[in-house]
Amino acid sequence: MGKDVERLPQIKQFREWFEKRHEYAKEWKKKNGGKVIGYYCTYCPEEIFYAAGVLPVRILGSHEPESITRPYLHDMYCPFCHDTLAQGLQGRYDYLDGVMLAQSCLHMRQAYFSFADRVPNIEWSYYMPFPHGVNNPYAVEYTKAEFEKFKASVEEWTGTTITNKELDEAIEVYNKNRELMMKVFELRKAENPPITGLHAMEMVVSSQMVDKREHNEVLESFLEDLKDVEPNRETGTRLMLIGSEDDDRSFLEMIEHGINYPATFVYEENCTGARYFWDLVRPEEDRLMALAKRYVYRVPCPAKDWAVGRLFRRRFDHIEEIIKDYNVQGAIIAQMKFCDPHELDIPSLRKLFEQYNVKHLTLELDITQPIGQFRTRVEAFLEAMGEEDLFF
Amino acid sequence: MEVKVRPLDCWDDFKKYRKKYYENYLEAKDKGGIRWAGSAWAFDPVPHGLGEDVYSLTGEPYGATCAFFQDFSRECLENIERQGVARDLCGYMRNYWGSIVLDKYLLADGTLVEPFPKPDFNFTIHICCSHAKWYHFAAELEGGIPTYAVDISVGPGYMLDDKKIEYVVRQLKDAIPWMEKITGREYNDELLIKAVYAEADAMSTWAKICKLNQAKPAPLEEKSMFSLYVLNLINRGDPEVAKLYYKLYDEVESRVKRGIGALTYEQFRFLTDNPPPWAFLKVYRYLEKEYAAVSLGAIYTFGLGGGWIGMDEKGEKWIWEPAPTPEEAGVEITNRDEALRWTAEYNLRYRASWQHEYSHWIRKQETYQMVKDWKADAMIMHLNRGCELWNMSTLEVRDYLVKNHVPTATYEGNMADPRDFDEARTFNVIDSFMQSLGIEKIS
Amino acid sequence: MTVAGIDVGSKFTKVVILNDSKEILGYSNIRTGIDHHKTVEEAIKEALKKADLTRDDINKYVATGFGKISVPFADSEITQVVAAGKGAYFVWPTARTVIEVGAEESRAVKVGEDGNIKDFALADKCAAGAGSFVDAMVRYLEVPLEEFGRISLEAKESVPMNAQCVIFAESEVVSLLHANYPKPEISRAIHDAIADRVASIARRVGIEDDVLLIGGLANDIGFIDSMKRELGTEVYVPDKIAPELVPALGAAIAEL
Amino acid sequence: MVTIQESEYWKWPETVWVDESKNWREAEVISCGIDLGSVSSQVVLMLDGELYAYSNLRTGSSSSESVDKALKSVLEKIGDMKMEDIHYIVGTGYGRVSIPFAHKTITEIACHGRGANYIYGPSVRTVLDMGGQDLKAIKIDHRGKVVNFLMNDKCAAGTGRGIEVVADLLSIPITEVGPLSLKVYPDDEPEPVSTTCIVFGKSEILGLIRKGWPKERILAAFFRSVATRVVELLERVGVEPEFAITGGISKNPGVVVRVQDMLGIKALESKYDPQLAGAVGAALFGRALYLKSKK
Repeated sequence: MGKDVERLPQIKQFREWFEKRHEYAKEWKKKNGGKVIGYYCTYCPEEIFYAAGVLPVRILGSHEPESITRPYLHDMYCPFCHDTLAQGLQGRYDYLDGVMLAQSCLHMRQAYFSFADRVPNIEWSYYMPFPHGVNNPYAVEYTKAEFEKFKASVEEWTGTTITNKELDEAIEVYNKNRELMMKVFELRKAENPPITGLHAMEMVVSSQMVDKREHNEVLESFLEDLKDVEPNRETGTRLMLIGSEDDDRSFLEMIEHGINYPATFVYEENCTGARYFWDLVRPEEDRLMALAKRYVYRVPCPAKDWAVGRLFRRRFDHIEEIIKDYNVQGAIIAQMKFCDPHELDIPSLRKLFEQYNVKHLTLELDITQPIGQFRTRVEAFLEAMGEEDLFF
Repeated sequence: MEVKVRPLDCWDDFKKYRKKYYENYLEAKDKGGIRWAGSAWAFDPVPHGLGEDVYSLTGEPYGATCAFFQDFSRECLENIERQGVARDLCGYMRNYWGSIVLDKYLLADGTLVEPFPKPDFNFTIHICCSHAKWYHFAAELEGGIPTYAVDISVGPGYMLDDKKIEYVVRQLKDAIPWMEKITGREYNDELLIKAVYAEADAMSTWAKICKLNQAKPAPLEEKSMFSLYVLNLINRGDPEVAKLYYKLYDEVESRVKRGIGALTYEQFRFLTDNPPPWAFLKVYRYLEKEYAAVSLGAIYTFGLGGGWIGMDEKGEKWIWEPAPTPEEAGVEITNRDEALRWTAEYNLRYRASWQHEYSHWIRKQETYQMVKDWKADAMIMHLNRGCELWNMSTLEVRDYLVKNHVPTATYEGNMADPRDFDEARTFNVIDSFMQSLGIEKIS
Repeated sequence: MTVAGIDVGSKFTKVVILNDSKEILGYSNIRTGIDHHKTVEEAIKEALKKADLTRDDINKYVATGFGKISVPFADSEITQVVAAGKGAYFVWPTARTVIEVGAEESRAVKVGEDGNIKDFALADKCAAGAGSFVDAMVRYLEVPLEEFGRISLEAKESVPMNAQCVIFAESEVVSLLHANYPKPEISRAIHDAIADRVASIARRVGIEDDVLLIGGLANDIGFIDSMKRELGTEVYVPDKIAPELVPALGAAIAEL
Repeated sequence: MVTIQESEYWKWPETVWVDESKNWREAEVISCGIDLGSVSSQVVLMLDGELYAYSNLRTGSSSSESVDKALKSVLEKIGDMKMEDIHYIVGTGYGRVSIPFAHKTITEIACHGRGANYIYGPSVRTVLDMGGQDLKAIKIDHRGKVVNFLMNDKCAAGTGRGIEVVADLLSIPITEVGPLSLKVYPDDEPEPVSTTCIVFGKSEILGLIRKGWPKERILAAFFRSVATRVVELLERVGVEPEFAITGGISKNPGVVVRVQDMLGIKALESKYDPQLAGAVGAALFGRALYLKSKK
């Protein structure tokens, strides 16, 4: 007798962590008495914090309209940086001891600086220069040098010294988390994937909110239980999500549950999905070098993905593989409003999809989503792929 | 007080140089020369090593020229948008791409030539979110032009260290054999060294000229400065440019001595911050004519073309003092390594416009110190939808200035997309600002 | 001396007539037609009638508003910002943050204790059209304007809506209507969205008590309610005079 | 307090029509398409895939009432037909979700594609539909099946509504704004107002009114910008003849003429009312779905 995925305790756990992220962090502090750091971009080498006994949590938005950031960030900057700063200004992150940004796009940069300056409980902040040119051969060494300074600064802040042993443990925990989530994603190649894109998002985002050790335990049993899950929904069109911070449940729910035609996300190429965890740290004697390589060689954010010498985009190569491996039929390009790095890739990305005969639809995300209009667009998009028998 | 005014003697020299610059790029091939395209922030001295017949087209000034000629600009923007390019991307970039797609090339005087002259290679830098991707996509539009972008996002000058400088220098070193391969030319280090010296001379001299504008009355107003500072953005590796700036320095210095000003009557001194809306420089004219208000300059006009000391080593205070040239620093440049190292460090450390994007604090200090040093009465900010980089921090800076009793006004626009500019609303802002400060119209 | 302040707005034209002792002798408020000069003449005539005065009794005319150039005979012109500031200071001396919401334009003015303007902010491109947005929505909801404000107070929940663009918000309202949301909820959502956008302008100059709301929308109790919630502070509306007349009043005061 | 809404220039005439020459009792399949839009609602009845009757009314604040009204008005005009006589009902348009008695809902994109194929014939490849809120450029095959489509981005939303707004602003009936704008076309055509945003465009128009521009010039500047926005969308999806315009906008020469000239293609004409395309498409799908269910 197959299980209903919705009933799995792990799914409930991920959802609870996703929804009660702040409560979790406060609880964690009470239990462990340690520091909690908020980080802004997935280029932050969390392992170093973890090794120092600090809990790194990702700063994300809440998708509620706000006006309190408008005196500090101009309207032309992305909804994500407004939304995240708003969380800080509203005191939702009042438990953070510090905030950190591994150099990222301009939007996040200024949101980070306003956050560090204006959120009262921030005692420590760190802006880590991180190469944009991850495709040039010298990026790794430069990154490693920055990681060294960063490690020293974390040690000074926490009054600890981070030993190789602690780094190894942290790397192990994080690699494990990555491996387990890759295994879960592996299952989505199936003709009827056991989980939806909404499940995947809650799994990945919750991993950014909690102690990875706990998350790993849940993931392990999750993989066990997924074995006898019987997909009880029609998979329909196999969709790939292209985007950045796509943690708006209403958006994913609308596409996977709110449309006349069945559709399921089989892969999320974004930083609340695969791009966050996809590549492993390959252990080597020089731990920081090993970390540097992982973060420089990972599937890049469009902000860092551009030509050096010959014309190529590393992210596109990855997308091509995924299209084949996951038998992707359609792509939803979830374009964060005003996100230049993504917009700069879209014309070429569309060409790539057409080359593989993957239908694509671009939707522009804001702080809140106009579900009404989106539904029409997505429904029409799926209609165009099917309903052949209505034409005779 | 009535002020003596007279036009700049070397005005025409600058105009001529700029005109010739765009023609040279167009005609480069007839003379068997080499064409390259890239950001105005690219390491301009480096391609100079390929020979004396190497001509560049820098993207931002070209985009600004397009924007200045509104009708062509609209054509460019509408055409590139039809290719599915987003409307909110960099204004210069969209004009540049549009010009490629239309296959029309614009000369300084507004003459249109077909086709758009393709470069032999793109050589640029990456510091904002667009630069490298700008030329990456341009290369695709042009059918695969070899493109090389140098990542310079290593943080502000006062936090530089050898590792960071090395990171940039090594990328520059690799660029040279890459250029040799593409052009089939042998690289000449002597030319590189010459260009590196020239760059520092030109940029530090421009900084000295800007400082002269602290005088009352101001010898220059920003609208004409736009035509002067630009040479540092198109060809600063050319010793001719440095010579022109020496000449300009002498003239402006003598203007100050003789009390010659930019305006007949200087009632109000203000600063700006962003690139202006190029199609609507009438904003400046309006402020001059109606309010006898002189724009002294901006962290844009000063910081982009000038070499400045910038943040002190503690990162507390901004110092508006010209950066040292090799001679002033007592440095002698004798080979490729030294040359690349110098140009990398000089730009990373002293190019003001590369400093303030690494924190609100730097931009706040940079702006506030400028208000003080140039004795400005107020700040008029352009909330520039055309440039994420230049518009970054603006509202935080506004907040900081107001809290520090510097009257500040903002108007929305776009440096290179006329469709984002609302004339009535802008003039309404200016009138409201002046009235609220009790500044009467002079007409 | 008797002064007439004329505020030619994009939707309505208002006139306020004051004497030296700053007593309001008469006022008018009529829809701005295509022919602004004609509108101005009518508005003045009506105000004079109320004041029981003739043209000759008026010593000075002061024009303000987006169409102030349509008052060729004005002795002086002042911007909406200054008009709002002066008017607000007169009707509500303790007002430090003055928020004006008109049909097309919204602005926030910081007024010092001395009545001088310390700072101001105008709506950015994407925050325009608040007032006329309400008109359009009233049309969709098919409720009288008075109703429209009142029913929003009956809303049980607030529906989050794109607050950055009126046109887009409008599309969302249409979706809500078709999804059969109750009108009070929709009305509340609309008022919250406008309040959100207007607040974003006001916050730029800083929210300092008292906050005074002027302009046409200050008549909308639903909007006042949303503003209070959005700003988390008391929001006042002029008691001596209709809120949309304050700028015209300010214009008149400028010459006294 | 002043009441703001006295002018009604934005309103357009409503219609109800029945083809008296047909007898619905002889039909094998009676299908109904309901296009519940943000501004207007159409109900179309088809007899074996042939247009029989329709109504075209304004959408009120309650979509369910609007639908009932639209449906009732057709049935009344026919006289002896009852709801139960209809075999299959397909809902489309903005409010398709709130048509309780619809057997199925299909998006207006698919329906306009299918409907254009019926109204203009199988040669149509590119369809432009402008509703109150959304702009749609639809590419279809010889069967009227959607091959590809594009809808306006955020900043070009409300283009259709914008026309109402401007009609109000200038106090000119909506049916007259288009023709009036052509008075200065093409020789005296002014620069377009902001081609990005209608809110922005509106503030420019107010500026022009203030400058004392004549109405026809203002309208020309406005429709020029609408046309520019439309053409941009069409070119992005790729215009392929034959080209057709559906929806209310097709009745506005101010837009149609300019778009045709900018594209250099003439839009097809039809004996049917192009505003019905969505409902017609829905009705045709209704017939197909009914026959499918019978198989």
